[in-house]
Amino acid sequence: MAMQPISAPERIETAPSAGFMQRQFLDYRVPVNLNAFWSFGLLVAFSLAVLTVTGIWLSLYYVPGPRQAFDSIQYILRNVPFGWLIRDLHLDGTTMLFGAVYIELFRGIYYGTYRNGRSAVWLLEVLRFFLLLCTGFFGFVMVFGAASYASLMIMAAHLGALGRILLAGYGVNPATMPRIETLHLLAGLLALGVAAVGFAASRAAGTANPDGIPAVGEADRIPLHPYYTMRALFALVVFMFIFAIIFTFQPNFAGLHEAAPGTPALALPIDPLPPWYMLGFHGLARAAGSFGFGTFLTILAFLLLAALPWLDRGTVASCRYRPSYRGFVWVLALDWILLSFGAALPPTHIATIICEAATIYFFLHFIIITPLVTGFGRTRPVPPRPGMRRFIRTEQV
Amino acid sequence: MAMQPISAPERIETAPSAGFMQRQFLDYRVPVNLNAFWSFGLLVAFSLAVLTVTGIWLSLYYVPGPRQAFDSIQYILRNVPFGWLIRDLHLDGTTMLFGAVYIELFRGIYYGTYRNGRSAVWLLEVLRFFLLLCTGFFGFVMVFGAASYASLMIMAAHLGALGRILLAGYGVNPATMPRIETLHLLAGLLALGVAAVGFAASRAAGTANPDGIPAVGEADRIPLHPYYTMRALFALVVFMFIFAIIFTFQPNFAGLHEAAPGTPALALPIDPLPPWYMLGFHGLARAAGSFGFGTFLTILAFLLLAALPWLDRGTVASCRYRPSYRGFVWVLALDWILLSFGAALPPTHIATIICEAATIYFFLHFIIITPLVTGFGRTRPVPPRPGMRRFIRTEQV
Amino acid sequence: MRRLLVAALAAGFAAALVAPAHADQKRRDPLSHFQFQGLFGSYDKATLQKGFVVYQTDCASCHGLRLVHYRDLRGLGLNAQDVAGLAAGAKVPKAMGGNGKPKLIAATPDDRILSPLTPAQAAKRFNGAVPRDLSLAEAAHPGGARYIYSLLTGYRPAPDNMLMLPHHHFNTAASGMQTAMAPPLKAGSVTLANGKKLGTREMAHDVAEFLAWTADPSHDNRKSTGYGAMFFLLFLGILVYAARFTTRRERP
Amino acid sequence: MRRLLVAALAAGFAAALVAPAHADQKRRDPLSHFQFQGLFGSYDKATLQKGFVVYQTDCASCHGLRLVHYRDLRGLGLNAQDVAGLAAGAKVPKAMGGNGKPKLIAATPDDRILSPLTPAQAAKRFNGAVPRDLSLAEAAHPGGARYIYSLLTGYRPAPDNMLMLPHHHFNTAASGMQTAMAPPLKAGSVTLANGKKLGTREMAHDVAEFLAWTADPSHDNRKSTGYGAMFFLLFLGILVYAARFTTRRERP
Amino acid sequence: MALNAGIERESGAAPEAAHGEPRRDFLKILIGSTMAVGAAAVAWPFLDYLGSDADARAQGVVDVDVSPIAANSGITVRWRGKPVFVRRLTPKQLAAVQATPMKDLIDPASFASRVSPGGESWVVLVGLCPHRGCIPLGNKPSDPRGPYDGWLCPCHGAAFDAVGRVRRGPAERNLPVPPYRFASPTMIRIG
Amino acid sequence: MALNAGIERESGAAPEAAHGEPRRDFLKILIGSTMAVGAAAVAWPFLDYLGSDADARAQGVVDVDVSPIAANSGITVRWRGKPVFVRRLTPKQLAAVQATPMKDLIDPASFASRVSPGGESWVVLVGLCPHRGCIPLGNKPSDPRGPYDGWLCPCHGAAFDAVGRVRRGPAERNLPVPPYRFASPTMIRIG
Ligand code: HEC
Ligand code: HEC
Ligand code: HEM
Ligand code: HEM
Ligand code: HEM
Ligand code: HEM
Ligand code: FES
Ligand code: FES
Repeated sequence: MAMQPISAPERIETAPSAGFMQRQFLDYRVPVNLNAFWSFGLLVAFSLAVLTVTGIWLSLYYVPGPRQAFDSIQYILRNVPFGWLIRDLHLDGTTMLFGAVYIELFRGIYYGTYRNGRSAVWLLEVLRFFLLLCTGFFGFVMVFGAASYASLMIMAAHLGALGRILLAGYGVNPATMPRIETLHLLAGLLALGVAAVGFAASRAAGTANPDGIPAVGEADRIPLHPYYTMRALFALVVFMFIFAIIFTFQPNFAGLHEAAPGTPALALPIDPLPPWYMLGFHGLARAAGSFGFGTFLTILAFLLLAALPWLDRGTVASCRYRPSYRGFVWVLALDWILLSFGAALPPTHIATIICEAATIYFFLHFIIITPLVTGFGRTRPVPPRPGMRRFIRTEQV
Repeated sequence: MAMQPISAPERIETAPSAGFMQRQFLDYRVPVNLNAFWSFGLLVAFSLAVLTVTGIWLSLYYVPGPRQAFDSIQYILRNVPFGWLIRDLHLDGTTMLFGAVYIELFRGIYYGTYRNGRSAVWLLEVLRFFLLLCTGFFGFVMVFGAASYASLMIMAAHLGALGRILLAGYGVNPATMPRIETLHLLAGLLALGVAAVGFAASRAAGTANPDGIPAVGEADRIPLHPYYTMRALFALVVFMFIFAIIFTFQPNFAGLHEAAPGTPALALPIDPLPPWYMLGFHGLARAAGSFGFGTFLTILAFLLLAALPWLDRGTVASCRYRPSYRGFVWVLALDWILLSFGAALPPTHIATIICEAATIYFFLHFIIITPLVTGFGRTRPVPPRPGMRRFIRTEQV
Repeated sequence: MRRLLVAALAAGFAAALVAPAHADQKRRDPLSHFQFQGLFGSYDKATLQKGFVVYQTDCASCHGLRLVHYRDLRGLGLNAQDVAGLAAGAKVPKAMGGNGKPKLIAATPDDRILSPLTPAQAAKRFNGAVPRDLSLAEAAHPGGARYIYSLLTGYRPAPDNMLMLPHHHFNTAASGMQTAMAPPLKAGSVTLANGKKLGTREMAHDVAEFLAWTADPSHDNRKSTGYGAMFFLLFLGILVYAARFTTRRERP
Repeated sequence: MRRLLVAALAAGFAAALVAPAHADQKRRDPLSHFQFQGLFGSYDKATLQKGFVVYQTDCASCHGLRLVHYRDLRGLGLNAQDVAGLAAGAKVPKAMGGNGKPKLIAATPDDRILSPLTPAQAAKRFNGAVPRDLSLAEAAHPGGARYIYSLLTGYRPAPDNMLMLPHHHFNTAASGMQTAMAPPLKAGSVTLANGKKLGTREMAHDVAEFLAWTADPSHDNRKSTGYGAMFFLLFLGILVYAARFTTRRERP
Repeated sequence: MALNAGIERESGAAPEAAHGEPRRDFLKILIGSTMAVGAAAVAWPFLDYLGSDADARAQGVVDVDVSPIAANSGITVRWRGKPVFVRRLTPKQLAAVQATPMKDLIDPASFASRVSPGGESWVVLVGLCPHRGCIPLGNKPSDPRGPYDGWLCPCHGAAFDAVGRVRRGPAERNLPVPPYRFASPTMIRIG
Repeated sequence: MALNAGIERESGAAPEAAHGEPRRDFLKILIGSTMAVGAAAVAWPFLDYLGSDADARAQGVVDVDVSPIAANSGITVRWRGKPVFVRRLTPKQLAAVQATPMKDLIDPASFASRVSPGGESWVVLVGLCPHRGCIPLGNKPSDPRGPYDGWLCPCHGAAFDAVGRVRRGPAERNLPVPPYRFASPTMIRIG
């Protein structure tokens, strides 16, 4: 049997081709009833892309040394064409990223997107959140000003014996910064990887929707393009606008206020204010009162968040149809803000009390409130199919 | 409509699960007639894994400075526990990787694996090869001894105006090494990415086989495990054995012989010998005689290699069944070795002539010989189905 | 859920607006107010130039600006010749020739503005205190430019009950109310082109703005880039909103 | 196609075997032969220790070993006390206290073995030539340890027709047949514990092996690890081959 | 081991499967355990690498021979990049710091918490002012020691007593005491 | 634009598609071009960033005022990290190097190839010996210049003539001439 030569276009077909992209992104069908919360996936992806590109650009000039780190960033800001722009985009990009990530987590809790066979997606989302926090921590240590130095030493103290591996020794030494840079990059890339796997897993399990029920029927779903692409584009423009505002007026919003290189010849403790997106966890630690217990509470918080699909004992997924749980979800969000606020205060007695109260409520929510209220709380009738709320009642949620 | 709570195992299912891995790796069915050449995919993957892990480990101590680079590698070798081991594994891992990559490319040319709708796979394979060469180049510049320094300056000269971007200036300056490190990492990760996409594309197009015909029927394929896993494991052990030999006796086989840090206060030209896997390309450049033309020939070589699916005009894919082309493929391999040999000689007249002759033949092979011989050369009957050679004749190929 | 977005937007704006407003409490002393900190404010080139002269005359003998090169002074509106002249006036240690030791030679525009004192010299001269590098001094203190202004204008006779360190000076703005730095500004030490001599408060104001520039030289660029981006996005946003509207109308 | 694999294997072995054999041409001078370069060769601890004493006695006054710390000498078989003693005998500049200048104080085992001369001092003393650091000297020359041996034993009276540089010495192994280094080895300068004094050729051999160690201190570890890995893989390979064989028999 | 599952599943389909079983089972276990040993041998260097390198280990612990230090004088050593003061107190100084009432202290700390039991006449302190990090004066004979016969910060005038407790601002915390112990009566091991 | 294709394809299915078309087409073009402008505006800084930074630019080109250099003397400047020799030759020296027969040279190079047209009395050389990189002597008045009245390498004795051509080994190549030109009769621009 002899073969016929094959024409070129057919041979190319197997590549991740234009057709593949079209099927995955333009023709992909999503539930009819998605709301603005479902734009945040794109916004997270956009922020990650900005951070990755600007991060690579920064690393072209970044030198990981105990003194060189700080100086090389100053060099970028002052001597590299548009260095200030790239650096500020990277820094402010973290605010945008974590803004989107926090809202996406809230969406998950509110609409129960971890239900309907999507628990693996939720686990990946929590893992991504954790990896991004690690990336952020290593990132701001990379600046290696006085506050970064203090944060690093505090983190090393939290980690106990592992801290010595983090520092590559007993204190900052020439091997510390290369290690931090590697970890920043590794955690960032792992987060990107987990985000990609999460995206695929979400597609495989079927995109969630605000009604919290599966969207399986043909009529329950519409093509992504143009119905959601235009909306997503609009959300992106609004997001970029907020980005521009922060960039213009508060470029250092998520930064430690660094004005001198970090050095062991610094009298600790100095009290660095962690970036806003870490304050909540720092509040847990402040409530804990000791390094070891603080680390334990932080880990516990992540585990409980990850366990949500199993803690939720309800028959209904979306808070649209479980009014009693809905209130508690909002209180949880406020509790987290309070916790962050308490951690941002100077270390006074009041601040500790705020943190303690908020911490206790936080754990209460997951351990007691969630199983009880989802299991026994009031629910409302769920629409027969996604987007058919009008068939039940007209009130907006 | 209310939902039932879902039991845990079902919820997990969507993750890249054990079941998924089983389907993709153990139960996946491959053609019955694969030979030892088909172990090289695994060997490439193994080498890449070794390089990635050891590379990450090295970067924990590597400092990208014009002086610090060399010193930090010496520090790893002398002061970090098992640093010498990790570093030598990374260095010797490149020899293993390129050994496997060259053999895989040879397999492709010999058995025509770029046929049967697999041209995209081939393009990815050539791209991966290119990216790996870039990674290797940036990697040995990272050592930044005198020979690395000279190689970098030579490469910058090859690239003309782009060379200034490579160096971040007119010569080596504090921004050069961070850039090289970033490029090493980026090229390495891109190569990993391309390798992964290539793997998926190859699976999608159907694994090739030495008979060069599609293996589509149920009986044409057998499960990967245990029939090929054991064979692959054996190949891996042999591969690792060769690795151990090089590691023990020739740890610097793929290294530039560096004994002093690179510095602009060096009288160029010094003549560094590039690592063996780059010699062929350096031979092309030596034959070209000028930087610009050398760059052109190198690019041309890659383009021709990539164009093989279109240069091949034959009706038969595998050299098993095209005896006249088979000889030329072997001559091409010998030609490449000759070219490498010519480039390794000191820059004498003889060396230039060897390189010139080998270069001319190299391009002749792709531009003239391949279209002619595949189009008009003698062929033998192809078996009706993969592995059915015995139904044609008994002679071994 | 659109309300949420709007709320976020509003919060962002509010945050942006509050910060500068904050810096403006107490306007009793107009020189303690810095125009560039306003929402649309930018550095005043004339002020920066005067500020640099003050730095050179009264600060440079102790403090360096190690993150600033002479060439960067072109950002103040100076021309290449002025900058070359300024650089040539300073001496910096450089290693030349074979393996020789560094010699003090005239700086070029590409040299950094370094302190003339080594840390050891400074510690000796000021009994252990070291005049810090001023490149980021404005960013180092929460008060920013206003703090520098207050420090430079805060010298007073020490109250009788104050325990003064040897060679220290009472200063209302200094941490611990005393500082090893003698009052640096000498009224009249800087004369403008028009013959006018600057008073110490004006000098303090100008050098404070100059140090704000050294700490954040891209401030003006950032604001103009940011405003440009906002206008662009506003325009694009309106277009996309319109397009989205027409798309929605057709939804099956 | 299995033949190909076997061929590769054979080629690898051949390459490994050829290299050391190469280094062994001309065995006329037994001291120019280095045991550790053999296939199973490892450094001789006694030789290394003698080599270090030669280094200290005759080389350390000009050349440093900046990549070697005193603590690393424990790799020669010295104990912690010996090493501490050796370190204490050397003076290194260290910055202590506040902002003080570096002072020369006794080294600790964690200090590097530095040259006592600064490059500037050396250039002055040797009219421009600088004694290089010897940490990697053995790796810097294609001949390796043998080159060092030849250099140290290569001093001869200069032939009459040779144009000698001022203060240079004729040496058959030196590049350009002359070197700024005066013959460093003084016969009898090193006395062993048993009272025996080393001759210059023995000294040259020992210090050359010592410098091979400074250039590649992990040589012995690498060989033992490598052999271990090979034995392990041989064992595993036999097992897997057997398993593969049984699997193949069942193939459908 | 995953290999196991695959072979079991497939063996049903293979004609000669039952025949080779016992020998193969033994082989599989042997291969599996050999590979496990190999993996562990490879993992060990990778983990050990992550610990501290030789310089870091050297930096972590500093031994100070205190025998040459006379009463009422001190030395400065460097430990993990920081200056550390070691001073020997006179009985008069000891009495003075022990007599200080707690309520006079800005950052109250007992005498016992500032010294090592059995070595009460030695004070060991990290010599960085908790205010902004200057190195306080008082460790050299020529240095001023401030009004409390301890250390005086040259930057903004913080004053410390003879066991390093802050007695006058702007600093608000005492000089930190590093972890240390007496390795022998004349040897302090810091770290 | 890919957006385009999607809308076209789907519009058949949507009931009111035909109605909104013209306005939407215009909008789409406007949006597309606005986004293209935006993308270009964002790309520019990222590309500009990759070029040389301020220090690199400063390092690249060095201007040397040669007016203070007397005949038969020279100076050393630093350019891209390398020492560069600038020497002014006397007519006698010029005559000597021009008279040297090519066959006497180890690395033959004409006089004209070693100097800049119009500035023949100036030699500009990278001051690194091509043998192993030592800095040859001869640029300071007190230095020996070797037998060829040029430079003498202190390391292994390579000797160079007054235009930097190697006349005695072990070096095998001439001292390199950096790229330079006369920016004015008294100003050489190297780089
Ligand atoms: C006579 C030398 C001298 C001169 C001239 C001088 N300073 Fe200082 N400066 C010092 C010293 C010493 C300190 C450290 C004081 C301390 O830590 O208490 C200091 C500290 C400072 C500080 C930091 C204060 C803090 O809170 O950390 C600022 C800001 C400052 N100087 C600004 C200036 C400016 C602006 C000028 C010129 C107008 C100037 N100095 C001129 C010696 C000088
Ligand atoms: C009096 C000072 C002095 C002493 C002692 C000394 N050397 Fe040197 N050494 C030099 C100088 C100067 C050079 C540079 C010579 C040159 O470049 O020609 C040198 C060069 C060398 C080189 C490099 C030669 C080359 O080809 O690059 C080696 C190897 C060397 N010495 C080994 C040793 C050893 C081993 C000892 C001790 C046995 C030693 N030296 C003792 C001054 C000294
Ligand atoms: C994967 C690609 C990334 C690379 C190559 C990268 C690289 C860098 C570099 C070189 C710096 C130091 C320069 C500077 O501070 O301005 C840095 C800082 C930082 N990075 Fe990244 N980064 C990446 C992704 C991320 C991500 C995903 C995050 C978010 C979690 C992040 C958060 C940070 C933070 C918070 C800083 C400190 C910013 C500052 O204060 O200036 N990075 N990054
Ligand atoms: C990431 C940036 C962080 C910074 C900059 C930071 C900073 C600080 C500072 C300044 C203190 C001492 C002052 C105070 O009590 O407020 C502190 C204490 C503490 N931190 Fe953090 N921290 C960070 C992250 C964390 C995290 C992630 C944890 C949890 C693992 C944590 C747990 C703690 C604990 C337990 C204490 C002791 C609480 C106390 O004494 O009040 N911190 N941290
Ligand atoms: C993607 C993960 C990788 C990382 C993080 C990494 C990291 C590093 C580091 C830090 C060095 C400098 C230390 C040294 O030379 O010993 C290095 C050197 C090197 N790398 Fe990689 N590498 C990676 C992958 C690769 C790959 C895939 C290749 C093969 C193309 C490669 C080839 C080299 C080479 C040739 C050197 C110079 C080795 C020497 O002469 O010592 N690397 N790499
Ligand atoms: C990557 C490691 C490389 C090294 C270490 C290297 C080294 C050298 C050296 C030492 C020379 C001058 C001596 C001679 O002619 O042999 C040279 C010349 C040259 N190289 Fe390379 N090269 C490398 C890669 C390349 C590549 C990838 C190209 C093609 C783009 C190339 C093109 C050339 C050309 C055109 C010349 C001038 C040929 C001549 O004058 O004979 N080289 N290279
Ligand atoms: S730093 Fe010591 S009092 Fe301010
Ligand atoms: S380096 Fe100049 S002659 Fe050897």
